[in-house]
Amino acid sequence: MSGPSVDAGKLVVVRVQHEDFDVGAEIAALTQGRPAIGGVTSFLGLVRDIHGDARVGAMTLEHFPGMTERELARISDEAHARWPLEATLIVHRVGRLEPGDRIVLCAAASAHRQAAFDACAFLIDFLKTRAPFWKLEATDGGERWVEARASDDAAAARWQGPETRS
Amino acid sequence: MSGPSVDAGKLVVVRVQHEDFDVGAEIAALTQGRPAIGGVTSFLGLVRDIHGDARVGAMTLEHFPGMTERELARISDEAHARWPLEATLIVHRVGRLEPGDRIVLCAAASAHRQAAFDACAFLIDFLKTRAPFWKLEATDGGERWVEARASDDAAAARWQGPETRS
Amino acid sequence: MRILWFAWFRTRVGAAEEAVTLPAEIRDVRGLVDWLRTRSPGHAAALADDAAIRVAVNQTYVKFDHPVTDGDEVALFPPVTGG
Amino acid sequence: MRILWFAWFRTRVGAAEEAVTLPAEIRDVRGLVDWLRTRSPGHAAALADDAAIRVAVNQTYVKFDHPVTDGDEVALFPPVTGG
Repeated sequence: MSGPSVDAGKLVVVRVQHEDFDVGAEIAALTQGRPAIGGVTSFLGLVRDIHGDARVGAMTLEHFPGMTERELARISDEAHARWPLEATLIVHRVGRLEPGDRIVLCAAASAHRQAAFDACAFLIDFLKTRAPFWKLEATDGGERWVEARASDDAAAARWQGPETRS
Repeated sequence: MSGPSVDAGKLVVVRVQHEDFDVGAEIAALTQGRPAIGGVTSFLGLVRDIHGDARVGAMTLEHFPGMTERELARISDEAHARWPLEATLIVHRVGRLEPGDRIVLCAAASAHRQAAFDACAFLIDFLKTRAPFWKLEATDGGERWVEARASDDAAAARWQGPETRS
Repeated sequence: MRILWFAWFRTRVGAAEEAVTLPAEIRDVRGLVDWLRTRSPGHAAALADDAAIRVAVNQTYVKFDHPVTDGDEVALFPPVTGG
Repeated sequence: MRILWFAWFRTRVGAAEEAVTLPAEIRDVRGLVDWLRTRSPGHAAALADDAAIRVAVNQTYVKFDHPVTDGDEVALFPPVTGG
């Protein structure tokens, strides 16, 4: 109950991996040793069994190794620049995934609830429009590349300032 | 890859407990058997070591057994009425907690990312202004009851419609 | 009538719960709060500021114009601070 | 110059990677895209719609007016769909 707070520094975690991840362990690692954190907002993306009007049996996630990690780090750094965050996390899987499988986890930890919510939404919105991942779906009608959605562009545009325009 | 989606029904989880919880296990239980879920937004609240200008050694959370669960269920039901959700979760701890300890987990699962984000923010905003919990903090200067914050009222007011005014 | 006190209302009143016999002329929460203030200095201190009083009748939030009867369970507490 | 293709650009072109010698008159991404379209019907199909083309030079997003030189690594791909 005395002495100064230990400042563990800002934490930025970015990973691209084939393996599944443990949501609880990822969030615990983010908050460990950072007692200034009051809240963590996270978004977990899962493979759905329906896309549009087609049933999805499985999907394969392709990415651009090297650039993906750079873009995810860039998005994370911008979140830290915009909000008072203690830690952020982006973990994204690649390879073959089935309905119900975890795809992505984004998390933002802050002393302040609203900053955590806004930053987490920012991370997933920008990941969806800027990080070089592509989904190939296996449906009843065969394989098809998922098309980008205008609603994702609109979601990212909410946050758009001069520094994020490409 | 064929046959209709199994509709597991809407899931509403509300719990008040002394014990800690496992964030990953809670979210996995929420999504299990619900392949229409595309995303889960969650908020994890933690005990901070600083409140205002005082160091917090520990806190004790008191509540109104019975009414607490009713209010949490009411808030959850209203989230389901407002957004297309597959599942919601509120787990809140009571009793003695220390800095870094988990206090509360809110989660909303939906086919749609924006609904999950909005509903999760709604759950925590309303929990903070309506669920009968009170925090007694032990600080360097002794014990003190935490005061309600105008910013929490303002956050809840964002969602205010006729049906949520008390 | 059963009265429940929580948080610092409880510590000022000095009890978590009281059984009271409601005077016949008290018909609503407004009247109940005014009457409870007269029971002790602790009650008066807990209920000093109308704006800081939350009331639940039978575990449901109500306003000051809500009717009360002797069979009700009435909980009085300050603004909540969970989450 | 090293050209990388991803997603359905890769399947239409029929290769994940190509090594090309950049004609001296090509100075920017705009010129490169127009020239790549002439290499095969698959290339033309992949690059049919300017609005659907994303370009990264040395792993950084660029616009069509960005300069290119023979030493660059240029990646061409459709709008991303991760998350």
